Amino acid sequence: MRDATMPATHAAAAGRGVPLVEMRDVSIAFGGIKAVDGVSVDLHPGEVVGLLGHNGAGKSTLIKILSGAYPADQGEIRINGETAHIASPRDAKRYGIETIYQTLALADNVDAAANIFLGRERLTRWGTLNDHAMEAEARAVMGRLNPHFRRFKEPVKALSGGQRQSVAIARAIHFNARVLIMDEPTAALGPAETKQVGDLVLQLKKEGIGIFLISHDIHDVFDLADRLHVMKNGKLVGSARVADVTKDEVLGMIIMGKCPPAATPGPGASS
Amino acid sequence: MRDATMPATHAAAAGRGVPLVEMRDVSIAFGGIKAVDGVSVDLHPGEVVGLLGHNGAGKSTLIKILSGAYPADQGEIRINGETAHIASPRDAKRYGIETIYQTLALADNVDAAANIFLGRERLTRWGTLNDHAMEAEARAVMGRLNPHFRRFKEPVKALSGGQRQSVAIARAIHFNARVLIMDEPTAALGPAETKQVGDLVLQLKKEGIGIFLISHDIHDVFDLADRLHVMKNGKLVGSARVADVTKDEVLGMIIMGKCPPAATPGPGASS
Amino acid sequence: MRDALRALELDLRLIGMIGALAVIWIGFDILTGGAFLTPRNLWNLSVQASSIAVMATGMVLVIVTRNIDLSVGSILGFTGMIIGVVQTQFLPDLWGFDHPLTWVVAVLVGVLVGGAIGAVQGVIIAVLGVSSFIVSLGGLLVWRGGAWWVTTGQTVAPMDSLFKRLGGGFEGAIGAGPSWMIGIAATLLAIAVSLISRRRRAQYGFPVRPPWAEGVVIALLSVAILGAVLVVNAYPLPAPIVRRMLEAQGLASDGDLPTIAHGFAIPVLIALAVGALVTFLSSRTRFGRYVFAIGGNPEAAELSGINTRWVLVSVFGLMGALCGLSACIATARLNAATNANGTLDELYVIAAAIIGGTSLAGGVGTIHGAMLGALVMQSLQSGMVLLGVDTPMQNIVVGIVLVAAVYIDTIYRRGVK
Amino acid sequence: MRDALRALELDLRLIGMIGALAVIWIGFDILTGGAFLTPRNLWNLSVQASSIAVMATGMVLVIVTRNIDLSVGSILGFTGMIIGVVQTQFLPDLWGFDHPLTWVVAVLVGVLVGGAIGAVQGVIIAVLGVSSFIVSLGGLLVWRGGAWWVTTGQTVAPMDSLFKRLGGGFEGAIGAGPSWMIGIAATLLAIAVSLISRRRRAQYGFPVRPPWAEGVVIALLSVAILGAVLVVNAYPLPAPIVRRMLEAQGLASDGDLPTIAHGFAIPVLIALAVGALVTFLSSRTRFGRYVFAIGGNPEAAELSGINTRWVLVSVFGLMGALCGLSACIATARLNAATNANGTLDELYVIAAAIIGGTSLAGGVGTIHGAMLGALVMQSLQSGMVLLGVDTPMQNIVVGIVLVAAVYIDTIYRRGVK
Amino acid sequence: AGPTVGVSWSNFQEERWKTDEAAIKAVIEKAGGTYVSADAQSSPAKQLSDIEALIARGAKALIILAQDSDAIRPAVEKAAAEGIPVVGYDRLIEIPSAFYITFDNKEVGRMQARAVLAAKPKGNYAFIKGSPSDPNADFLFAGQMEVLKDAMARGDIKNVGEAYSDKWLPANAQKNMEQILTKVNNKVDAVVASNDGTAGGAVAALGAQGLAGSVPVSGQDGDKAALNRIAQGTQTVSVWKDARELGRRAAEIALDLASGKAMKAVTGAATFEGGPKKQKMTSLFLTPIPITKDNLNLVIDAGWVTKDVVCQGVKKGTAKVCD
Ligand SMILES: Nc1ncnc2c1ncn2[C@@H]1O[C@H](COP(=O)(O)OP(=O)(O)OP(=O)(O)O)[C@@H](O)[C@H]1O
Ligand SMILES: Nc1ncnc2c1ncn2[C@@H]1O[C@H](COP(=O)(O)OP(=O)(O)OP(=O)(O)O)[C@@H](O)[C@H]1O
Ligand SMILES: O[C@@H]1[C@@H](O)[C@H](O)OC[C@H]1O
Ligand SMILES: [Mg+2]
Ligand SMILES: [Mg+2]
Repeated sequence: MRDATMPATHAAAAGRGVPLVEMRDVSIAFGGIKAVDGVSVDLHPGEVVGLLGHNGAGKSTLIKILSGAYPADQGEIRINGETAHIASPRDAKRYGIETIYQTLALADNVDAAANIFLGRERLTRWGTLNDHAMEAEARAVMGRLNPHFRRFKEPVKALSGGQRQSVAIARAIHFNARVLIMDEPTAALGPAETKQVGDLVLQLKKEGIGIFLISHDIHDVFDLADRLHVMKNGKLVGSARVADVTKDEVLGMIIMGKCPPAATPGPGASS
Repeated sequence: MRDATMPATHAAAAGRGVPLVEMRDVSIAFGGIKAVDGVSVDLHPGEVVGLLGHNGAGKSTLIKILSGAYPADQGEIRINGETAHIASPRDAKRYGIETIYQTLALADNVDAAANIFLGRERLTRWGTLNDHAMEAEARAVMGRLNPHFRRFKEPVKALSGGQRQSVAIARAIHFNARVLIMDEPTAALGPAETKQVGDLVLQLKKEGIGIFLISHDIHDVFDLADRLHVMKNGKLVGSARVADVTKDEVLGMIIMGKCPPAATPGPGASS
Repeated sequence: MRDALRALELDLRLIGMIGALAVIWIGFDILTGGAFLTPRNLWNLSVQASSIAVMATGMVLVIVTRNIDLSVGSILGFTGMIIGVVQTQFLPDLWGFDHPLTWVVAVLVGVLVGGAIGAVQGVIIAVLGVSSFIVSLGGLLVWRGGAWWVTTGQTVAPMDSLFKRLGGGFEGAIGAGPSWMIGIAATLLAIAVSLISRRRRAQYGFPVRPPWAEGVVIALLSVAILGAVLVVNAYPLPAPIVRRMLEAQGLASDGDLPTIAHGFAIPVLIALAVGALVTFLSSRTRFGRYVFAIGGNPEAAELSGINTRWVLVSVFGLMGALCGLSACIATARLNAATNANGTLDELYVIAAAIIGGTSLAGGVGTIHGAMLGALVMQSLQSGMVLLGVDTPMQNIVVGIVLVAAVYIDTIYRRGVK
Repeated sequence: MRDALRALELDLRLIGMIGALAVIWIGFDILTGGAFLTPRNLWNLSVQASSIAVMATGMVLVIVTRNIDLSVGSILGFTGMIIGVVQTQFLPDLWGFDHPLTWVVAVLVGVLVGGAIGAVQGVIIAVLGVSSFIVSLGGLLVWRGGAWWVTTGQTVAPMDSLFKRLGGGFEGAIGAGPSWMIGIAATLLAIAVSLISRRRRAQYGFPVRPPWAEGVVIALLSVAILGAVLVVNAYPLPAPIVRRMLEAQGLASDGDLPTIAHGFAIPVLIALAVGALVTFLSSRTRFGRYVFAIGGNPEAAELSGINTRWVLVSVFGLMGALCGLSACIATARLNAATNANGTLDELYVIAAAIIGGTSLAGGVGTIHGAMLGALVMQSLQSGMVLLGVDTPMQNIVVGIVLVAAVYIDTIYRRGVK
Repeated sequence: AGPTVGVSWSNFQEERWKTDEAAIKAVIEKAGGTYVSADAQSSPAKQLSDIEALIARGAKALIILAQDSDAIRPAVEKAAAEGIPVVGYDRLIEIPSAFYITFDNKEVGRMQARAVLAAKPKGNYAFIKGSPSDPNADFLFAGQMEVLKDAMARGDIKNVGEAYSDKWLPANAQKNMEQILTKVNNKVDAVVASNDGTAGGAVAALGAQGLAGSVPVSGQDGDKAALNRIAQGTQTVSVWKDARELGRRAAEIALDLASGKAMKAVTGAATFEGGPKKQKMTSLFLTPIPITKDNLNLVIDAGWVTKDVVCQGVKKGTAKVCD
């Protein structure tokens, strides 16, 4: 799409060059209540950035603005340094942004393969759906995420919570994203399945993809992320490199909004 | 309800007397595939029993049989040693069984208080809904679980993932259950909120309530549970006292179906 | 401004609908050269809308539970025939014509028969699990046939003289004095309810409206109620009727005739009472709570231990009973029971509910919205006749204005978010 | 037994419906003393059902997307009038009567006008966001008025002589030979598709039916298709017509007349072709995939990057185009365009879709089910006439049997889970 | 045994058809034949299917009350192809192979207008027309206009409002009448309503303004409730088409034709060329009778209705028959 503006090598991209994604001073309100209030976050290629905060802090709402699900009331989104206009999920996909939603956003009445390829179906040379090819690919990608999974002919409504989550993950990773947004991707996954996703994140990172990871599991975030942003009541408490802070400091940011010295404070930091 | 059959003291109940709940050789199939296949589990008063297994192992299906959501194809359920007939969720509630479903099972179009009291509304002396009393109680119980929560007038559809989960938890714990089923109760909760739920489990346990806890977080299960059952592909791998096994042994049970010597093997144990 | 509006905590959806209705009314008034916004026309409108409005309240509950009822017009037709036969053939055989209890028995029979029919359909839907579309389509056919069968197609007329009052007309108007009494009582009740609820919220320590906002809301309510009284009292009885009344009392009926006001029409009062009752049911009782919960998530409702079948049967039973009541209004108004009565009403009733903001997807809807929706539909139809447009052209214009009105409302709500 | 059935991988829902239809047919045949299951009655039935069946295929897609279209009967009426005027007034002025292209132009105009109307309604629904119930209720009024307006209510008749064939009748029956050819071609196609799909599944290493099961399925299909050919070819043209045909060819028409078979009726072939096309669209194309995804979860579909508005506009446009096509069948069959054409069709079309297993909650439905549903409705209606039930009782019995038939199907599906 | 005769009704909702049906059935059954019937519920398409089914049922003659006089053509042609005679009942089917028996609808309209004109020769007239989808509604209106056009040209009569009554529904007629009264502020001196059902709606609307009884109203069909209104004085006229006579004659003709009798040979048959297509039709016309307060005894004497039904609630001195 906009490949011309892409940095030539991942190495350069992972450096402190132009960020892959930059959200500046973004706000949105629902019926008078500010769910996201002047938040700025950024993401570089080949980087995993954790997004943390208490329940209802505004994490999902923030990333839904990036993925085109909600229009921001104010603020700017820049992709590779240029102002991006993301008015719909279609626009976001055009920028190479893929999202695993917390609510999964699956079409309950169709099967796993149909969900994985929704909007990007494989076609035969006559322009009809190539269901066989899609089923084969779906079997391959699901096999990596959830080896026990067999129920390829069932509508996803009939699947278990973790199986559904695996389908949602498969859908986001199977296409070449440049930015991957993962909103609580492992909440319903078992230990083995969770490990698979962790490995996957590290591999995608290596391929130069930028990843926003929302997770309540601080251990996970510390294992996988390079940097983190913490939100509280819709505002940014602060940002830090994972290497510079301790888990307890991060818990303090989440729960009390207290920004440790090693972090850059945001407008939501308690003083 | 059946208080006469209840053991007089919690101390006695927590002992190896008549189990509070016993599911014997329960099976259910969906369109030819056995989701639960001859599983037997039990629970004593004042005991927390963990239920573990890979995604799609059949945990949610098993406990939905106990909560009256699905009728078992075969098998028996005993409550306090007597055969129980649980044909609907109403029946289960009559036996004092409360459930936090993995899917939350909230009525999306009404507010938190209406959901918490659904089916058990507080009435005024004229028999009308006492919305004020319900809102006040809802504020109290939600305050304990999720102190940031303010959105009492919104339909729960507008809430964040964690806020919704808190509502589902509040609904199950606010009434005097004798058996509490928690299916991934903290999957969407932040660290502080998760800790609240942990404290709550320990307190309910002290009150003599029996709790089935389904969780993918082995650490949580080891922190809270007395015993655990592990399922694989619909069958029981084995049961063990938490004190008798290590986390790695349990992981082996979940992933490979290998039953360690300290556990009682079930029909699903690999040989 | 925006904040001030927010402090009033008004139902924005309601304001949008009242706005759309105002646009339609003023538009017709201009186009008819002032014939629309007269007390007489508004009085007629309210009477004409009342039978649909009564059924629309029940339809809201049906649709909220994700169901539909296509049989309402036919149930109205069938119970109407029964009511007609009861009061013109059965009861007179028993105790003669114009007995003071005839109308009471007729109404009871109508409501009970309607309720029984609705409940039977409800059982087939909720217990046997057949789609409500199919069951009520079957009902549409069965009860329309049944309406014919009661008297093998013959129109039954005229109705009992007291029963006739349920349909409005000058006998069915309560006059100026009682209208004032009802208006003032309603105003006081509204004030009392507002203040009591405010006090209770304050007791529990919940946020309340600022006092000025509470005052504005109460003032608006009072103006609306008392304004309605002024309108219905500004519509005088026509001269021939006044003359007849004077003659009946042995008074001279020539010279200057006194002005006697219509006041509220009984069918309108019935509709308002039903509206209040169903609003109460839906918002203040367990039953209403369950209706909405079932609409929001039927599985969750079942898992919460709600007896969803029983609730559904009750909803359809209530719908049927309301059809029976509407049948009373419709037959009394026509002063005849005909087997075609209520034909196509199902469309108008469902349309009224949906114009009023009820969603076919279930879980959302208000009673007052549906009653306003009935008024919107009726305003379009009678305005068109006042305009003197050809029937086929009428349909075209009604169709377009209907979509436009709902569109305006949609935009408005999107605007206020 | 159960395992064997499972190996066949038959659509259980379909079997349930065929079973219900069989019960109705056999029931009527016994009650009418063998008048129902005659080639003649079955041929009539299939022709009578075809106009509703064509529209029902589109209605499935509309309902699957959680919408509804109440305007189909009126669109049929309106486009029917346009088609009538085009072929009786406009085109004859241009190139005289009975021009060989008249029917082609008339059909194209009907389909395009219908499609345009549907698309406009679709835009109002999908882009402006007005509820489809309201928009299509508006459409019901507007286009019914429009149908009147085209000729100020006058019926247009007769139709072009070639166009007339689209409605069936003896001119619209293709005869024995062509019927056999179509039957054999369809059988070969069905076998080829089964085998190719089997091979592809095997290539990908997916499970396939055991060979014996594949054989049984192919055999069932062939028997069904060729059986239909046998039935339509067993219905001979009536003697006076055969005589007229012979006379037209200058042959002697007295003495023993030859037996000439009807064969398939053109409207039935149109309906089957539409059924095949819409089935293809809904199951083998992106468009169809998106229709179902929108029905399953509209938000998820939007989040997946599907242009849901465009899909909805297309669905309503297709629905409108199918109404235009049905208008051709209906006007050709009546050999007249009347402004009342299609009245109440919306109910029958929606009922056909729902009997066929389409859920008003969206996301679920099959085209062949809806076509069978149309056949069920039509069987009930004409069976009732054959039975000689009292005229007013006919509605009552149709209503009851309708509910009973759907109930049987419900139980059956619950039984097989 | 006699033949099977199939009757296709356009819509069984108005009160009169039950009487027509009983008359037809009686004749057929007396001749040892079988009566089979269908109700098209106002749908021309269903009527075509109905007739196909009646033929399949073995009908040897058909009596058709056409919903649409043009759209019925294929059905009649189908019958002709099978050699089955058709009697066009009440409404014109302009195909020479069908026998046409009716009361002239234009004449009905003329009678309605004449009776109203006699009661109110000058003033404001309102017209409550029939269903816009029933061609008879326009025939009736045309007949009414024929009678009134001179008075209208002179300016004696003014048309202050006209409206179709969708589906002939009395409730729709009532609403339309109310709106017309509102529009002209009750200045309506006479109402020409097209049948008894709609007349009932109009009278109810007039009654609410105290005008019932002082404003003449017309109707047709001799519905029982309407005859009672005539006795009460709230309706002026109901044009009575003795449906028993029409039904009896139609059934007899159908039986005759089924037994091979030629159409011309039917007693009383005449040739009629007055249809819109000017086709030569073999036909039989019955005369409708306008029933007013003064000749109510006709319907009672004919056994159409009993005196107590006509006179229920009638005050002494209002109508001769009831005193
Ligand atoms: N569509 C909506 N309408 C109204 N309020 C909303 C809507 N979506 C979110 N909110 C509110 O906005 C706030 C932020 O919600 P959000 O889902 O972003 O939280 P979160 O940080 O993702 O929480 P969690 O950890 O529980 O997922 C919450 O208070 C929520 O109730
Ligand atoms: N309603 C249903 N219809 C058909 N299959 C079902 C249904 N519910 C569950 N299943 C299947 O049964 C199996 C067990 O599902 P279940 O939800 O019990 O798993 P689980 O152990 O709770 O998994 P998770 O950890 O992912 O929640 C899965 O393979 C699932 O696909
Ligand atoms: O008799 C009338 C009939 O002629 C007309 O077609 O339909 C209405 C009836 O009242
Ligand atoms: Mg979230
Ligand atoms: Mg689970």
